[in-house]
Amino acid sequence: MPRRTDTYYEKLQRTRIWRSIFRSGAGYSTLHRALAIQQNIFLHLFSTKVRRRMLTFRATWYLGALTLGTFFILVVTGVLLMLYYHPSVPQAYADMKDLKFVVSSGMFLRNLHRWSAHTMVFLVFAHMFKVFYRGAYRPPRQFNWVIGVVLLLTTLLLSYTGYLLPWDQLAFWAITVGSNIASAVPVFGDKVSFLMLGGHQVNANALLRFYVLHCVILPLAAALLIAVHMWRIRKDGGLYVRQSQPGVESPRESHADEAGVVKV
Amino acid sequence: MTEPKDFAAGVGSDIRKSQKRVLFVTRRTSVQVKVSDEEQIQTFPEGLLRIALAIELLATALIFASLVFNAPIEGIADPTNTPNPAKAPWYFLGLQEMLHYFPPVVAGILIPALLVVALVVIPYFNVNIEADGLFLKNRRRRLNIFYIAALGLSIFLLFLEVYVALVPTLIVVAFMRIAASSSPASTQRYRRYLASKSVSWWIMTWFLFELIVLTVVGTFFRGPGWSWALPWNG
Amino acid sequence: MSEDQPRLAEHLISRRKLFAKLGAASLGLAATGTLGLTYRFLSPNVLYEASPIVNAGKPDSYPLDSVTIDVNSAIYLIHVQEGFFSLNAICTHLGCMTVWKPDLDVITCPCHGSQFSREGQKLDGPAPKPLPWLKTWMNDDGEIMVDRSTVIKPFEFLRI
Amino acid sequence: MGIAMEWISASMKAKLISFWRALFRDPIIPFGLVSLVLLVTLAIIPAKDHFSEWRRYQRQYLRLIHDRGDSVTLERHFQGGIRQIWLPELAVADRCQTCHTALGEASLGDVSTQPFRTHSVIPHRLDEFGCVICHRGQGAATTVAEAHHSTLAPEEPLLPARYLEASCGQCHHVALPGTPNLNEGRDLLARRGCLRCHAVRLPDGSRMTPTDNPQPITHIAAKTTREWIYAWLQTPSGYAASSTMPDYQMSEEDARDISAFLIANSEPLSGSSLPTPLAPSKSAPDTAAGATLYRESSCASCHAIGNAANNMVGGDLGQEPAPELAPEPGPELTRIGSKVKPEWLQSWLQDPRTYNSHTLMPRYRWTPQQLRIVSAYVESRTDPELLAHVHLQPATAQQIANGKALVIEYGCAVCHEIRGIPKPEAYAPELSRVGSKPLAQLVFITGMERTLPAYLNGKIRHPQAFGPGLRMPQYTFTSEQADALTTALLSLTDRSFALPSRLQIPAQAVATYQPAGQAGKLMAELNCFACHRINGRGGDTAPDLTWEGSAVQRAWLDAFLKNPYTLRPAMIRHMPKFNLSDSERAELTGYFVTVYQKPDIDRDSMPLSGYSPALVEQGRQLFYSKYSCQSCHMVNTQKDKGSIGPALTNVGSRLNAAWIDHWLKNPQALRPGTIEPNQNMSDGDASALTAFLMAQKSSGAREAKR
Repeated sequence: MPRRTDTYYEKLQRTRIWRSIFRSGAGYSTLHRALAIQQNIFLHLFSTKVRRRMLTFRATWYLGALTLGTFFILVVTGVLLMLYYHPSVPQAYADMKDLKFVVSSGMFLRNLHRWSAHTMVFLVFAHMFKVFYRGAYRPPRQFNWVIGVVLLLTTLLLSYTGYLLPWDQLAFWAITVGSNIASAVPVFGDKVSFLMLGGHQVNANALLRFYVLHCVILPLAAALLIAVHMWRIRKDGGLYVRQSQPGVESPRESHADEAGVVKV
Repeated sequence: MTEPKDFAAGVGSDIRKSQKRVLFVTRRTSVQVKVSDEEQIQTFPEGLLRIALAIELLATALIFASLVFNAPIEGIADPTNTPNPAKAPWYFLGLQEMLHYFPPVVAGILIPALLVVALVVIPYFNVNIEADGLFLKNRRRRLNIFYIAALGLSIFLLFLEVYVALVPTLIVVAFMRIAASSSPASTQRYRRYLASKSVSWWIMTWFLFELIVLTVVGTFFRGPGWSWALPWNG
Repeated sequence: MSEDQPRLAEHLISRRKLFAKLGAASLGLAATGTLGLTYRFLSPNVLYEASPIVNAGKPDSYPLDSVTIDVNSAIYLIHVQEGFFSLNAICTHLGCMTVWKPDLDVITCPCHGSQFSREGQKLDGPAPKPLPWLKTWMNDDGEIMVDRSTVIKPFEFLRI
Repeated sequence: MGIAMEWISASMKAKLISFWRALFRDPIIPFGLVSLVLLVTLAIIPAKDHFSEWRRYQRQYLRLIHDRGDSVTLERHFQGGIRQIWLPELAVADRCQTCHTALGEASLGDVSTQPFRTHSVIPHRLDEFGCVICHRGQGAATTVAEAHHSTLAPEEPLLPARYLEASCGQCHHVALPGTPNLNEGRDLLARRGCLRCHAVRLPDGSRMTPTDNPQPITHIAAKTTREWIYAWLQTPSGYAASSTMPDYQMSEEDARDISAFLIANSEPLSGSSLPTPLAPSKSAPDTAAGATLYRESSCASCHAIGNAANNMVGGDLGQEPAPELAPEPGPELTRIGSKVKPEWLQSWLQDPRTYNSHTLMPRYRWTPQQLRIVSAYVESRTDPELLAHVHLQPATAQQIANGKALVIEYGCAVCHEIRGIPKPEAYAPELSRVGSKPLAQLVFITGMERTLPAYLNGKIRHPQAFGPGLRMPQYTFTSEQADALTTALLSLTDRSFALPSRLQIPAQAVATYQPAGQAGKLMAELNCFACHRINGRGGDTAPDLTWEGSAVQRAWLDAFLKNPYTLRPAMIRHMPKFNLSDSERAELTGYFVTVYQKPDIDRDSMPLSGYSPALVEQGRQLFYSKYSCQSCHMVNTQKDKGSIGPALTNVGSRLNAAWIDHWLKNPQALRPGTIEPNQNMSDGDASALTAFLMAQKSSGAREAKR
């Protein structure tokens, strides 16, 4: 029976349509809140409960969460920017000018994309070091650490490929320098840069390849890895926090899962 | 006498009525009971709210930055006209700085590759997992190894005149020496701190230190022809 | 002191609700604002399109009783006794480019066989409307100009 | 104290504590606040967009036109938002009109505040060419700073107004009446030797060709002394103020060695072609006779001489830019006596071409006596000071060798023909696209304005200032000339090459008309083309002779060649007296009257004389009353004052009747651009006037007829 303090929101939550969409029922019980997480494809990457100490700022500085935030911003702004961008020479540069001068808020979105990208790179590094110094890489979280490293590389690649797209002097020479580094690989270095640029120097081919990498391949890879990364946080026993009294959480803790203890 | 079952099954139940746990206990392992008296909170809304809060703060900051500072846009790409200096994105400037000293194969490939490998393997070495203080166990031997490594590295850098990388190295080495000479039972806090640090900690710290120094130098203190320059008169 | 607690708790609860609402509301507003922003962003301020004004050249290049199609700008320029006029050559049915059949003296649409008279009136086929007449005038240099973007009433001829 | 204790009661304390805890244990409250801040921030974004510069200008404009009489029309014309001229073919996307809203509004002519001024009337349409093609700047930009001052390639800052003609030169490679600066600049490029070191390619693939005519120094030893060369190299202006030779600011050693090499390297004139040396005259040179002969031969037309007051006299022929084959002024003769050797001068005056096969100096047919007089007269122009202090030791082999090296280093052979020194290729940078050189590639002097025009101007005026080791020598340009040159250089842009060829108006090719046969040889020797134009070739300082055959009578032409005189009383300069032999004159006149005829004029359709007095009288009436020709022409030297057109005192024995008849009906048809007004004369009037004019015969002509 409806309570006195019912709001429209709560009434709405009890409609059949709502129930058909959100598998967790309405309500404020611990159970409902647990379900809200557990029954949601996105949120179920999190565990339903967290230790309070994990959420203190001291523990993680929220670096992972912030990185995720920048990633969201980048996806949104990136998609919008794509609508005014032609990956061709020299149109790409003209498009930058249009974004700057004639597209409403075009410059703002470009700025936001740019600064968020730099921030993300920085945050990823910071996140890695923080995790290391917290010792959170230790088993059972080894593999998640490895995924983290891969994500770091992916982020760098994303930023690097995006760097060429404006097709200005900055971009062109940064990429030229970079691709020359790649071509220094002992045996198949030239092949690498040849494949990377789709040619022997940075030109229209390279632009198109970097565009595809930047807008399709790498973001998908990143999204996938991020999902795994966060899912593993949960599966590896939640965020790691240094133990106040040693021994409570030992490396052996996770064997419970391996032994087949099923959390429903 | 029936064969004992491989496992005993609990009773299933409807989750919506009551929360129960089904526990499968195999013969191979014993049941573990985890003692965790920690205070826990619900991820929803409590935890998510904090995350949302953090992200909002960041977003606000970024939006302000984007309103104030414009992203750089140079002249159109011109293969015939190389700007001086031609710099990579800032996060590669450490790399470029090293390229200034070492052949591309070393600076561009070897070092990054080694870095990545090192990072990946960190959690797979017990020494890193146990993470005991570097000089707590058989001190003498480790100290010798440390001396050799430190000396070798320093000489190598000195020989190639990579002072930018040498200075941080020496500083870190100095601290390690202090750590070696201090016991975890020391009265001074920083000595206790240093003494407790593991080898991986030291390496990572050295790497972090180098990374920061090289990147800062490459970003702010390098002018035309990759010569020294000051940011304010550039 | 102890009897304070419930009052205080209630007090805090109400505060929580308030701020929760506040936060949720402002977030919602921000979201809508962003939508507006996006809309403005998505609608271009400059277009890279050919202008709808077409310069059809000197009248004397169109002999009397001639129907001339300019495929690039998709217009007919027609010279009849009463004067000049121009039609939009895009079929009003499904937007195919029509063609002029001099032998039959009709404009036909290859897609679904609509037929129009040279005045654009529909003779046959699925086309719902006649071909629209386009604004046509003479510029200072004595050249015929056609504005593809403005439709005029039929049978307004440009007399010279 | 006590009150304070009172104030902070226990319950209050508890409240505060719990509130504190609530704030920091419970994220709800910061969440609410931060969300608010975020909301505000997001609200700022569109606001920022709304207060952009161009919107502000458009609001200003609307306010400006609001309280004007014609505000209604103006407001109807006004289109808000970003306006763009898009011309893919020209790679133009100009948004200038977004702020410059009134470019086309003639009725706003009184508004002088930018960006609302109207554009001055120009022969091109804005929507066909856009703005940046002429004014440069960044058309895509919608902010004042970016649009006008951006220097990032490929954008360029606005072109200063005084160089604006350069923009016309991007398409118009032929001289326009409206672009004096550009035309002069181009002419200077060609005539001051710039093009000898710097190659300039034009969009149509052709090259700009130098029109100067530097001296070959193959036989220099025959002409002058090592001392003179030494002095000249160090400061050319010391010898001749009007010298076009640039100043290399050469050290004494360099001058010494180069002069040594040039003398040693010079080959003697081949004996066969050498003119016969004259026996030295015993009598003292006759200065008066010299002056007369000098004037008769109108040497001053080409050669300047500094007079006592140190002003240049003469040499004005070729000062005014001629389209092509512009005759340079001949070398200044103020101190010629201190330069050339007398025997050389005589042989030169006899036949210049034996020394320099392609000189512009005509070959005068002087008698030995006249030669002596002229050469003596010229020789007397000396400056004892010039070489007084030059004392050179005999050249050593080492000096000569060094001199050769220096000659190659200085690139002397770029202009001068020197034995054994090949003409260096691409001695200086090509300038085909110098007009859009990115600033990044320029090396500025500290303290100079960092713009391309400033750079070019500086380079032209003080090349040496741009650092040692630069090979460009110091020229003597006035600041106007420097500006003109800068304009010409600024017209050589990348855009000029990128523009569609249909817009390119190529410079007319240099006419290579060459008259045939003996007459042709003669005309080459006399260098008629220096002043006269025939079939499009030649200078424009004297009448065009293309149809001379139809115009004049043979007898008169013969007489004129024998003894030229000025037809136009107003003109100082006149045709030189070449002292042609009878046979040569016959050759020339014959060639002229037969070859240079206008096909549609039949010379013999009208008689030269024998018109009825009545008709002549009628003509006189027309001449004096109806058309009042006397205002420009004189028939009767006593009565008439007209001195603009040629004198007609003996026109009857000069021109052909048919020609006069045609001329009267439509002068411009016979000589395009002549100032004679076209009166659309009726045939009657024309024939009457012709009759009258044909009656004007001179005694001199009659003699010639006999």
